[in-house]
Amino acid sequence: MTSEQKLQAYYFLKLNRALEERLLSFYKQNKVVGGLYRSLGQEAISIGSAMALQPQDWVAPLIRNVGAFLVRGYRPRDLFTQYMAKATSPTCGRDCNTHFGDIQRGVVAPISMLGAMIPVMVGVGWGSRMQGVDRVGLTYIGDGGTSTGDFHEGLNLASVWKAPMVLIAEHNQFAYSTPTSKQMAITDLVDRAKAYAIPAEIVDGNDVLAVFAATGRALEHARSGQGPYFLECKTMRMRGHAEHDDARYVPAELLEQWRGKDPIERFTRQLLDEFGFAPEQLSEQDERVKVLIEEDAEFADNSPYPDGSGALGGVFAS
Amino acid sequence: MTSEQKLQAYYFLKLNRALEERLLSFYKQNKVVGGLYRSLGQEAISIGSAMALQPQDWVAPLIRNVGAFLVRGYRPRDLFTQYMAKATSPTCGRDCNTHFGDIQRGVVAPISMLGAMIPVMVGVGWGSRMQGVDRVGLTYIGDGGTSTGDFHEGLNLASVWKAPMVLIAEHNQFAYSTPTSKQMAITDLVDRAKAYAIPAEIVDGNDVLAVFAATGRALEHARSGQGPYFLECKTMRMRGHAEHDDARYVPAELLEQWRGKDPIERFTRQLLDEFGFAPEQLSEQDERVKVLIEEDAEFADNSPYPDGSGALGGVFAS
Amino acid sequence: MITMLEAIRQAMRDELAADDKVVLIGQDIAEFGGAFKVTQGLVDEFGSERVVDTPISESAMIGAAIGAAMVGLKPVVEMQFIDFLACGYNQLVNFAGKMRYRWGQGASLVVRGPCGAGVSGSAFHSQSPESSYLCVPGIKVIYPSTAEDAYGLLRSAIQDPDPVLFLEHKFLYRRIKGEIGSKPIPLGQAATRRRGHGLTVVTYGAAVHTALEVAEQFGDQVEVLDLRCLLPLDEAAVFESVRRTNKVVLYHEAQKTLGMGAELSARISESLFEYLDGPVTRVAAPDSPIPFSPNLEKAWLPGSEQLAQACRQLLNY
Amino acid sequence: MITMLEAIRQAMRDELAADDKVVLIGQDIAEFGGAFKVTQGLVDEFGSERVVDTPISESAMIGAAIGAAMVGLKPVVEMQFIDFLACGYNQLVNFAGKMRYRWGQGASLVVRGPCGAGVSGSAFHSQSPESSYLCVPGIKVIYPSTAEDAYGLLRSAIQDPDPVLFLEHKFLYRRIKGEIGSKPIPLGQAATRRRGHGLTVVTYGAAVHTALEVAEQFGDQVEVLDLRCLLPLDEAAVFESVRRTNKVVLYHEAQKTLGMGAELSARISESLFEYLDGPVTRVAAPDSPIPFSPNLEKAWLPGSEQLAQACRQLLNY
Ligand SMILES: Cc1ncc(C[n+]2csc(CCOP(=O)(O)OP(=O)(O)O)c2C)c(N)n1
Ligand SMILES: Cc1ncc(C[n+]2csc(CCOP(=O)(O)OP(=O)(O)O)c2C)c(N)n1
Ligand SMILES: [Mg+2]
Ligand SMILES: [Mg+2]
Repeated sequence: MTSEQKLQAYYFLKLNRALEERLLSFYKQNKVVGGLYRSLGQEAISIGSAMALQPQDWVAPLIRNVGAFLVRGYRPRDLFTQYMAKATSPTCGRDCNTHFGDIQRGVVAPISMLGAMIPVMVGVGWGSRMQGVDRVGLTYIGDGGTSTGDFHEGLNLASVWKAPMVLIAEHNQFAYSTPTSKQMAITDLVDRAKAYAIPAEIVDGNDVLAVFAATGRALEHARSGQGPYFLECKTMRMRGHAEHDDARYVPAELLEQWRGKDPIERFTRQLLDEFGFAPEQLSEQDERVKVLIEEDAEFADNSPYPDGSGALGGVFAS
Repeated sequence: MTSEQKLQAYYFLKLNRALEERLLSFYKQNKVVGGLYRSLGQEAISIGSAMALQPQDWVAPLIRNVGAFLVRGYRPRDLFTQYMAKATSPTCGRDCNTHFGDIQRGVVAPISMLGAMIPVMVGVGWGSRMQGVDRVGLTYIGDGGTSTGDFHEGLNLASVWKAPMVLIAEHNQFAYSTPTSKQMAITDLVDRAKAYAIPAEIVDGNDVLAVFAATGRALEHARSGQGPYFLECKTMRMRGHAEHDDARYVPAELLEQWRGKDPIERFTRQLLDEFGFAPEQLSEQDERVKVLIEEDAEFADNSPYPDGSGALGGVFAS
Repeated sequence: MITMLEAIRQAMRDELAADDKVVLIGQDIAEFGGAFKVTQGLVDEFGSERVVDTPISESAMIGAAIGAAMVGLKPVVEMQFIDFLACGYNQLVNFAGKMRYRWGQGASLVVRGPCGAGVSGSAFHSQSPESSYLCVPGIKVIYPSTAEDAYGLLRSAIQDPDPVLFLEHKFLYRRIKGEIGSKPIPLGQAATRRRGHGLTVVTYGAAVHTALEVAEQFGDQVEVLDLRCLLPLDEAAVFESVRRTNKVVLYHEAQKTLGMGAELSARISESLFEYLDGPVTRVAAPDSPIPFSPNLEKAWLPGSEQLAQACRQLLNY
Repeated sequence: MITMLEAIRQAMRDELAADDKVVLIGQDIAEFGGAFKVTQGLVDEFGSERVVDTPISESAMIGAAIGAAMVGLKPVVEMQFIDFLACGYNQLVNFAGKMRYRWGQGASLVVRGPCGAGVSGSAFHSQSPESSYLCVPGIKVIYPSTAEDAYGLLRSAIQDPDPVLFLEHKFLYRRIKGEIGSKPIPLGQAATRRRGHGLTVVTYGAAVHTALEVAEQFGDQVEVLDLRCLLPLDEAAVFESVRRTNKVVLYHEAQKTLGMGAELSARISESLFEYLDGPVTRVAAPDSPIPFSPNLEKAWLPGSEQLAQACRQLLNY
C-alpha cells in the first residue's frame, strides 16, 4: 500500500466501524427493521480485499462485508437506509441490509442462501473473459458457508473453467452458534481448496495490509488466466450472529484473546509507530468519518418510508 | 480372501459379465426397455467391495453396480426383469434397471440424480449407530458424480458426524462423454477427500482382491467409530455410457491399454497361476453361471408385462 | 395457555419421550435451541444424540434424514427458515417423495420450520412454500393455525409413515396462545372456525386469523374453514360447506398463481358446479417476491381489506 | 420439413450467429452434441468458447449463467434431462427469479431441456416440471408443441431480458416435423389449432397432438387452444374462446394437483362465471411418480380416451 492507500484504508476501517456503531444506536432506538449484523473485528477483510480490486472488477459482498460497499463508493446512507427500510435506500425498501448492488458499480447483491454467490461470481469472471473483458469476480464465504453444495460446485466449475475469480473465506470461528469443529472435520479452510487444485493461502484476517497484499496476489493470479484463487482469512466474530444474539456460546477466553487483535487498533498503532504518520493525519480522517456518518445518519433518519404502491411490479422487464 | 471367497468372487465376476452379455442380446432383440448400462471392465469394484460387507451392512448400488446386487443375493432375473420392464421385477415394472432395493436385504434403491445417495447413506450409517446397531453404509460415485453438491455436503456431514459410511469412487475416466480433465482440475479423486479430513486410498479397481482388501479396511475403520472412509478405484469404462453410445470420443489407445487389464481375465490367471486352482474348479463355476443365467433369462423372457392397473396408488402408506 | 411455539416444542418433547426413534436434526438446534428457540432445552432433556446440530447443508440434512428413516428412525429436520429448503429440494422431492411408489419403502420424516411473511423478513425469510411441494407427488403438507393444532398435528406428522412438510408461520409463533391437548390430531381434517350461511372462506395458517377478524364484520354470513392440512386435504369438508353456502372465497398468503386456491377452485368447479351462486374467488398474494419495508410488505400481503371486499362482492353477487 | 429437435438447434444456431453474446452451457453439449444431440455441430460452427461443456453441477451451471448474464452474455443452459433442474432449483428460483424485483437487475438466460413422459424414462427422466417454476415468481415458462413454435419461441426466449424455462417434450423431438420460419415468435400468444363451438380444450406441449386427434372425433364441436407459453399467459385468448364455447377442458400431462389446469380453472371461474354452461374440467396425470413399464406409463398418462370421455361428458352436460 502507498501512504495514500494506507490513509484510505484507515478511513474506511473507521468508517465501517462508525457506521455500524451508528446503526447500533438506530437499532436501540428501534429504527432498524429486522436484525443488525455486525462485522466488528472483521473489517480488515472487506476493506483490505475490496481495496485490492481494480475498477473493472466485480464484488459480491455478503452480510458482513459492509466495508466492501464503502470501498466501492457506496455511502453510509446506503447502508443506513437499507437497514432502516427507507424509500431512499438503493432497493427503495424492497430488500434489506446488504441485499443491494448495482451492475454499473460492479457490485452484485447477494441472496441469503449461503454459497449461492460463488457460482454466480464464477459466471461473472468467466462471462467477462468470454467477452475479452479483463475482470475478476470477488466474493466471500463464511466458515459455515463452505459446507454448502454451491461452494463445491462453484469452486469446481471455477477450477475447470479457469475462471478469473477469487474467493475469500472468512474463518471467524462460528456459524451462528456452531463452532467450526461442528461444521467440518478440518481446521483450516484452505484444505477445502485442495479438492479443486485451487491455490490457497492462509491470511491474518485482522491485518488489513496482509489481506490487501494477499488479495492483490490472488487477483493477479486470476487476471493472468491461471484460474481461481482461495484465501482463508483467520479472524473472529466479535459480536453475536446478529445483535439479538448474545453469543453466550462463545467462550469468554476466546473473545478475550481476540480482543487484543482488533484490526483497527492494530493498524492505527502501525500507522503511527511503524509508518510514521502523525496523529493529526489520523484525526483528520476521523473527522471526515464523523461528519459523513452524521450527515448520512440524518439523511437516513429523515428519509420517508416507501408507500405501499412500491410493492408491486418490476418482476419482469416488461 | 479365503479360497472359498476367491471362488465366489470368480463366480460373481463371471455372473456379472454373463448377465450383461445376456442383457445385451435381449437389448439387440429390443427386449430391453430404455438404455442398457454396462459395467464392463469395472466388475471387480462392485464385487470386491460388496463381498467385504457384513450381512448387517447396507449398500446403495448405482447403475453400474450390478455386481453388488448379485453379491447381496439378488438373482440375475431381478436385473433382467427390471431392464425388461416386466411385472415380475422387484419394482413390478414401476422403475427401471438398477432402481430397486429392499430394506430387508440392506439394499437401497438409487435415484438418478448423481450424488444423492451419499447423504442418504450417511443417514443410514449414522441412524444405525444412534440405535446401537453395528452397520456401515456403503455407496458408490462416478468421477463425474463427485462434482455434485451432494457429494460435498454428504461427505462433510459424514466427517462431522463420524458416520460409519464408506464411499467408493469409480474413476473410470469418463462421465458420459466428459473426460475427467473437463470435470475437475485434479487428477486423483482422493484429493476430494482432503476437504473433509476423510482418510482415502487409491485402489486398482481392476483387481478384485485389492478392492476387497481395501474395502475391508475401510469398513473396519468406519465400524470402529472413526468415521467415513473414501476409496478411489481407478478403472476404465470399456463401453459407451450406455449401449446406444458408441463412445467414439474415447481415444482408441486408451481403450487398448485398458483392454489388457480386464479384471476377470486377470483374476482368472491369478487363480490358476498364483493360487493353484484347477481349471475344473473354475469351469464348474462357469457352468453354474451358465445354468443360472439361462434359467433366469427364460424366466424374465416369459414373464408378463404388468397391466395398467399397477400404475396407480402406493404413493403414501395410507 | 402456551404459545404456538411452545406447543410445537411440546409436541417434539412428547414424541421424543414416547418413541426413542424420534431424533431432531438441524442447524443450531441443540445447545442454542434454534434460531427461533423452538427446540430450546430439548437437548438437555434428551441428549445430544437425539437433538443433533448439523453443518449448513440442507440437501445433506434431508438426505441423511431419509437414510436414518430407512433404518427406523423418525427424524424431524428443522430448516432455520423454510426458504432454505429450496437448497434441499431435490432430496425431498425426488428421493423422499418418490420412494414408496417406486420400490415400496417410505421415509417417515418431518421437515419443519418457520415460513410466512409479516415480520419484515424480506424475500428469503418470508416465503410460503406450500405450492412447491404440493405440485409434486409424495409430500404431505401441514399448516396449523392454532397452538392446539400445531401440537396435535405435529405429533401426527412425526408418527406418520411418509414425508411430511410441517409449516409454522413465524408471525404466529409467539402471538398465538392456546390450550393444547395431549394427543395427536389426525391429519386430513379441516376445522370449521366460524359458522356462516352466506359464503365460505377456505383458508389456513396465519390467514385464518385475518379471516376470522373479517368474518366478524359480516355477522352470521361468513363461514371460516381452516384446512389445517393441505395434503391430505379434507375435500369433503370444503365441499360440504360450499354446498351449504353456495359461495366461496379461497384465501391464502402464498402467491396466487398456482397457489392452493387454484387447486381448490378447480376442484370446486369440477364437483360443485351446480351449487355455485357466484364465482369462486381467490384472495392471495401477488406473483412477486416479498418486499422488505413494512409498508411494502403490508401492501403485498393479502390483508383483511382485500378479503372483506371479496366477501362483500361475493355476498352481493 | 425439419424435426422439432432440428428446429431447436436451428434457433440456437441463428441466435449464436446473430448475437455474439449468446453462449450455450451444458453437460456433454460441445463435441458430443448433447445426450439428445440437440446441439450437435454447433461447437464446430461457433467454437468451444461459445458452446461449453460443464461438470455435473446443475446448481453451479445455473449460478454461472446468472453471473454471465449480469455481465451481458445471454446464456442458454441445457439440462441433460429437465428433471435434474431440481438440483439447481435454488439458483433459478431464488437468485434468477427474484433479482429484478429486488434490485432492478434481471438475468437474461434460458434453461432448456427435454421433459415429459411417453418413452419409458421412468420417474427421473420423464417429469413435467412446469408447476414447480410457475408457482414461484420470476420465471417465464415456454412449452412449444410444433417445430415452428419451438424455433420461433426459443429465439424469443433467448432474446428475452428475463429468465426463461424452455421445455422440450422429448417425445416430440423426432416425431414432429414442420416448416420453420426465420423470425422469433413473440412470447405470450396462444394459438388456436382447431376451431370448434361446443367446447374448448386448452392444452400445451405434447398433449396438443393428442387433443387434436381427439377433437377430430367430435367434428366441429371441439376447439383446441395451444397455450405455447405458460408465462406470459395468453389469458385473453383462453377467455375469448371459452366465452364462445361456454365449456372448457383443461388438458395437460403434468400432475393434476396444482397443475396449470388448476390455475386456468380458477381464472376462468373468477372471470367467466356467467359464461359457463358446464363444469370446468381437468384431464391431467395422477398425483404420482411416473412409472417405467410401457403399460403402466400408458395407464398413467392422461391419454386420448380420458380426454375424449371428458369432452363427451361436457358436451352432453
Ligand atoms: C443455505 C443457508 N442455510 C442456512 C442459512 C441461515 N444462516 C444465515 S447466516 C448462518 C451462519 C453463517 O455462518 P458463516 O458462513 O460462518 O458466516 P458468518 O455469519 O460467521 O459470517 C446461517 C446458518 C442461510 N443463510 N443459508
Ligand atoms: C445430477 C445429475 N445430473 C446429470 C445426470 C445425467 N447423467 C447420468 S450418468 C452421467 C455421467 C455420470 O458419470 P460418472 O459419475 O463418472 O459415472 P459413470 O457413468 O462413469 O459410471 C450423467 C451426466 C444425472 N444422472 N444426475
Ligand atoms: Mg463464520
Ligand atoms: Mg465416470
